[in-house]
Amino acid sequence: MPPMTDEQLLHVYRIMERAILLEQAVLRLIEDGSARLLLHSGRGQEAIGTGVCAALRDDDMLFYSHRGLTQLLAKGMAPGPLLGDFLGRTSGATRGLGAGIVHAVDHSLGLMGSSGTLGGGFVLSAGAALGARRLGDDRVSVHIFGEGSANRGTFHEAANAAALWKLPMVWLCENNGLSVSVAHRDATSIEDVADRAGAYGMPSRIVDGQDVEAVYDAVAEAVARARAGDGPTLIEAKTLRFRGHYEGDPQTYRSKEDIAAAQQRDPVRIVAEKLAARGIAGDRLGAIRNEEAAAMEAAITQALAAPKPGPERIHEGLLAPRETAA
Amino acid sequence: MPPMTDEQLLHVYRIMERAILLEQAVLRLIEDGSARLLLHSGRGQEAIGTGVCAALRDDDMLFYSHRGLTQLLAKGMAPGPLLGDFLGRTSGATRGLGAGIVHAVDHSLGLMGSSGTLGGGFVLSAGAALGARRLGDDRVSVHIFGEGSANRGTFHEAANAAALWKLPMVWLCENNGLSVSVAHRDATSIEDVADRAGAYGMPSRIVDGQDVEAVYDAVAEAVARARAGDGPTLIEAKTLRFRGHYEGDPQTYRSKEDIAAAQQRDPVRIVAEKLAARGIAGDRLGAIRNEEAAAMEAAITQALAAPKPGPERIHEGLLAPRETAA
Amino acid sequence: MSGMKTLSYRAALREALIEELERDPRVFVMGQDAGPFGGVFGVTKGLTEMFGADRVFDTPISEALIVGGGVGAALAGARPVVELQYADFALIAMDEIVNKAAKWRYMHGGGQSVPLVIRAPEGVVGGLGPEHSQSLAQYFWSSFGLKVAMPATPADAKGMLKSAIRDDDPVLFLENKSLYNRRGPVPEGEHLVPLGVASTWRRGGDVTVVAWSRMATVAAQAAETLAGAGIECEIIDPRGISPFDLDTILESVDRTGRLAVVHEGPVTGGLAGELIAQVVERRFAALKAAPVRIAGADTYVPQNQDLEGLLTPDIEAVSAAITALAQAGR
Amino acid sequence: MSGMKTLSYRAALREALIEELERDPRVFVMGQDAGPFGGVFGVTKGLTEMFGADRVFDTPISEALIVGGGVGAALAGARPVVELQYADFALIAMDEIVNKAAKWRYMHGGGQSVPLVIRAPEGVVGGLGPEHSQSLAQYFWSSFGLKVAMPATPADAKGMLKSAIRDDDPVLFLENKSLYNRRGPVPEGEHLVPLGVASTWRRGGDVTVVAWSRMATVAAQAAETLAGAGIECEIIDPRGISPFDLDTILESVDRTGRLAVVHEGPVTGGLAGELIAQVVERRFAALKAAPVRIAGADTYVPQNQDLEGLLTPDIEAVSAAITALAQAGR
Ligand SMILES: Cc1ncc(C[n+]2csc(CCOP(=O)(O)OP(=O)(O)O)c2C)c(N)n1
Ligand SMILES: Cc1ncc(C[n+]2csc(CCOP(=O)(O)OP(=O)(O)O)c2C)c(N)n1
Ligand SMILES: [Mg+2]
Ligand SMILES: [Mg+2]
Repeated sequence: MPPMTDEQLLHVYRIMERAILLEQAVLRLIEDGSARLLLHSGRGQEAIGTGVCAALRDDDMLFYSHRGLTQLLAKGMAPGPLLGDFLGRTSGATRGLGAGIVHAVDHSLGLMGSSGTLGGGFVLSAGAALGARRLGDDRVSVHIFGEGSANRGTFHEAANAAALWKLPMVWLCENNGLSVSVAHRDATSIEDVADRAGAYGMPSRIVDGQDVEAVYDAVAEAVARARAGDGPTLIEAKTLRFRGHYEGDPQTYRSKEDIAAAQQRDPVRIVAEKLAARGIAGDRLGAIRNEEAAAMEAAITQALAAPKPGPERIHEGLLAPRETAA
Repeated sequence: MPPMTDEQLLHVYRIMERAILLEQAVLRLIEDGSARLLLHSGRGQEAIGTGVCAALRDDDMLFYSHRGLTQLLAKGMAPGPLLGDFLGRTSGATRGLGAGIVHAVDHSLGLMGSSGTLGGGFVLSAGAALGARRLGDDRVSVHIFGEGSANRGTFHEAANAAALWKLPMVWLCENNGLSVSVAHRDATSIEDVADRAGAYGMPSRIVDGQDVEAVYDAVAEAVARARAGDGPTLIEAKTLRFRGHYEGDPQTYRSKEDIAAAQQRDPVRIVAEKLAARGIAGDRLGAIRNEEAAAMEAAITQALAAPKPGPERIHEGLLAPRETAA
Repeated sequence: MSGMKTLSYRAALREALIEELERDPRVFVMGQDAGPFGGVFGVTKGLTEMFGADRVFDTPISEALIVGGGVGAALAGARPVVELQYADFALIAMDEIVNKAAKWRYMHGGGQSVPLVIRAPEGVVGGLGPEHSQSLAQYFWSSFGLKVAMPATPADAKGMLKSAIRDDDPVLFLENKSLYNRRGPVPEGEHLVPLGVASTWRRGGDVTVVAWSRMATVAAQAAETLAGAGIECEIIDPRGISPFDLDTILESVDRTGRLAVVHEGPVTGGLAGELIAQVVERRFAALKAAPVRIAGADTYVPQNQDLEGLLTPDIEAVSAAITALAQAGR
Repeated sequence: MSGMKTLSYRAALREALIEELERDPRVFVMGQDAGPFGGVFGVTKGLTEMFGADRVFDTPISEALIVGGGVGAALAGARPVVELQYADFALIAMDEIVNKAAKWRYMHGGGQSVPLVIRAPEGVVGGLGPEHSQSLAQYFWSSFGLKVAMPATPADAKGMLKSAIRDDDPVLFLENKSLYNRRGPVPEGEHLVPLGVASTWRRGGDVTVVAWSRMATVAAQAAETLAGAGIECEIIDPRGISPFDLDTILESVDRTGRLAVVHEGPVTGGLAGELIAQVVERRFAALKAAPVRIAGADTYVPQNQDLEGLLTPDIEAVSAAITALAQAGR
């Protein structure tokens, strides 16, 4: 695979800044009482969503995770509808059902949704790959999930079927070493989730999840393989969760030192350094950051101005709209 | 592990003859209208149940399969209660609930039962191993299952936990190459189910499932490891299903030649040859066969004489008996 | 529509699959032994040969994948028809049915369709025991995004399965194992039966009898006997539970003032409880006697077929209960 | 029994676990984050430290293993208390609950006990959305070998959990997330509350109000208001659904002739339908008006907490419905 272009890397930088700004905005909105929600921060894991999506076409299908804000933005979702969800406004992606974990769908962006019961995404993403094949198109189905979720039985059922049927599918495991409070080694019998792939005859790769280029390379290769009809790949990105499982998590299970150490490997800083090494001036990044900050403020103002849904909203969207009589 | 003694091998021969006689008896009872049931013949797979149980203590716990007649007999169940079940008599192991697939429990024999939804046994057997450890005893938990069932998600969840917790557990996969009509290669993405074990850091072994000594050796080793606290093992026994999935199966999915070829590797003949090679006279085997045949006839007569349950039976045994007031 | 032909319930289902596979290339069929073998109940017999192994194929023993994979394929734009070998296995894929298929549209804002059909054979027959004999529709009363269809005749089997495949919402399609060999008239040519419209099998002014699936036939047979004894039953087959055609039932109860509800599966926690609550809530004054539940015994289904026969009410039991109801509260 | 102390529902549950872990070495506790972290709702806080990591420990995210492993451990003779992080995940382990835990004894002839407790926090609170807010007891009406307990007070939480752990049958123990911080009196010393015995919170002759779990408190508060308006409610908390103490409810309905049923979770397919059917079947003549269901909206629970608040009836809604019932059919 050709390495990422400067343009791609700049875009990644932009999305990362956007994601961080959005998270910060949400934390502020929680603090000032405008938003009531449970946020699962993705801080520290921004290289994954961005790296994955840089390797995808718009129409490739993404089943994102509960820690998926960066993933949504990287796949093309605008902050506006996400803010609308966080604030429970009709301008939200779910038209006011609101969200701590946004369940956005946008077919034009290949955003397929997210399963709240972890592990649901394994069978769904395999199925979407099967569906694409049935329709005769060459979309690839991608699922991003945590290492803890990989212990659900659905992993096994979907991995076997995907390998058996050579489905156009890429799985990306964000191994941040924790599922809520439980350390990876206390929940999983082997160190590398990637090593589970061999049991299905599925290729796998381990990458540095803090390094967007490493993620991109592995995903681009896997996507090419999938699109060529050569079947699924499991990629494990070793990453770090900077914050609590959810905002408010006391994190009694890890030390301040551990947290501080984790935060040393900031994917945003790493991208900035890469760009600098490529000779891209720091003020270009500053400009991007400023643009994004301004856009975010505008999006927040807009979202806050959007109407809240009426009580009827809870009954809408259960079923397909009735066909009008012929 | 020391090889099987002559006595052990003679006992295996006896159990195999018993199992075959019992199956034949059931087929006859179906034909003459005395029994109405769906039988999943274990013909061809007798070396597995016998080999496994020869390596177990009475109190080791067995979760047997739907093709488990030999397994039940080998663990010590008498034909009488099984016939009682087949015939729907109160003398049956389930006191008249009857059975095509007998769901017998006997704690003194370590018979734990069988899950009708395939794959249920993975989590149950892991749990039983966990339970034994909690109670501080050194029982080993064993589960026998088909290769098709190994594609249930419960395999994954239980394998991970068992390896993680080093549970005293042995899994034996009877790979007869078929799940109902579906060939192993059309359902499973790799050839050897044993290769799934590595994904959990679990040791595994492949054995000739027609050769009782091979099965015994592998299981004895695995049981010793489990009992020593060194964790679970997955053993795959390559075997052959001589008959249809159930009696009445048209077997449109395999040729007469395939069936005939499979039947060449008869585990009973193989044991008889082993015994002959050890210098054990053929008339000793003949005597065993005659003893077993006579005992089986007696058991059938007895079972047929046993009463059928009354309609109240369907309401019995849902809950623990009420404690008598203090 | 020209005339009628006679088909078994099994053949009617198979015809529906063939017609929809022909009509819409997005449709595919998968399940355990659903490929070349044709399904353990023979519904998909010959379909792999007709449509190829990429349209009709076997799956591993992986019920979560069968249903969840079906949901995923539907999200991608295909129209999967997946088969659970026994309806009991819905319990293995319960998260996929209840939390994925039924909720995906709602929880993602309302715009995302899940055009999935889950075929699942249910019911008490053949000594299959407690884990292969359940009737489970009652588990899905509150799975609001999910439709639940339960055809009782060959014509309905065909027409409802075709409607289910064309529906943009997920449909749990519960076939009754005892009905597969049942033969009946099916209209020639294109035949669609809308989901969620009750079918009134018989008119009568004395007792409203609501009966699903196989029990509709049993109730209809009881009604013949009862007519001889001067009791006129109105037999209504709701054809499923979602959408639920309560109006047809209420209209009938308005005339009869008496309601009997008949189904397989246990009384307690069964389908009837919810229906009775709905009717009582709306027609308390119209009722002349307490509604009656005529359903399975409150226990599990043994493999012993003599005992199995005790599990579900037969024509005599249904007739007796309806007779008592007809006389009650006079 | 000496006096009373005040405990939160959470602390009461924790005390029950501590006492039973101390009493019986066969007891162990496992669940996601149930070890050192103490559970996401804090119920097992400090227990690993007290009893060691082989008595109270974390599990992988493997709900089938958590429940099925619990069944297996119980079969081996241990007495596991397993925790599902949210009751919603019962749907992932449905086969293990319905087909294994509940049926194992029956389908293996009746002699094999499954002394398992499955703790599962349920209910609508905190913006957790459609897959983390369900109330699921109604799924288990026909899981006959399974007991289903739903404590509504700290005292019941403690006493029922202790009984559940000592019970030889599997118990699904549904805790209500909204109640964890609720404080109330708990008897000092050994305190056991038998499973399946209803608790009458308040006596009254006008309306029988059956309410489970959190809604029992809401109903009791409504009853205070209504008493001021001259309507005397009898509040009955069935404390679960299995065993089910119908007699206490029937005896009350005999006196009041009016029945309101209150619960979280949707009306349709919810707990009330079955109960109403059971009462109507037996007490049609005694009823002066149609029984009323006061329950959750027939939809899924959104994450938006403003909308979430619309899902379950509040004191006003309960009062209004009971007032209407008290006046109906006069
Ligand atoms: C089936 C299921 N079990 C448990 C949960 C509760 N839960 C939500 S997030 C989480 C931790 C997930 O860990 P991991 O998969 O490693 O992802 P991470 O949070 O680290 O990104 C848990 C246990 C759930 N949502 N679904
Ligand atoms: C969960 C589940 N799915 C499907 C079935 C139906 N079924 C019964 S036996 C069988 C085939 C099992 O194949 P395998 O595990 O290889 O065992 P074998 O019959 O070959 O011994 C199937 C699909 C079942 N009982 N449980
Ligand atoms: Mg993690
Ligand atoms: Mg097999």
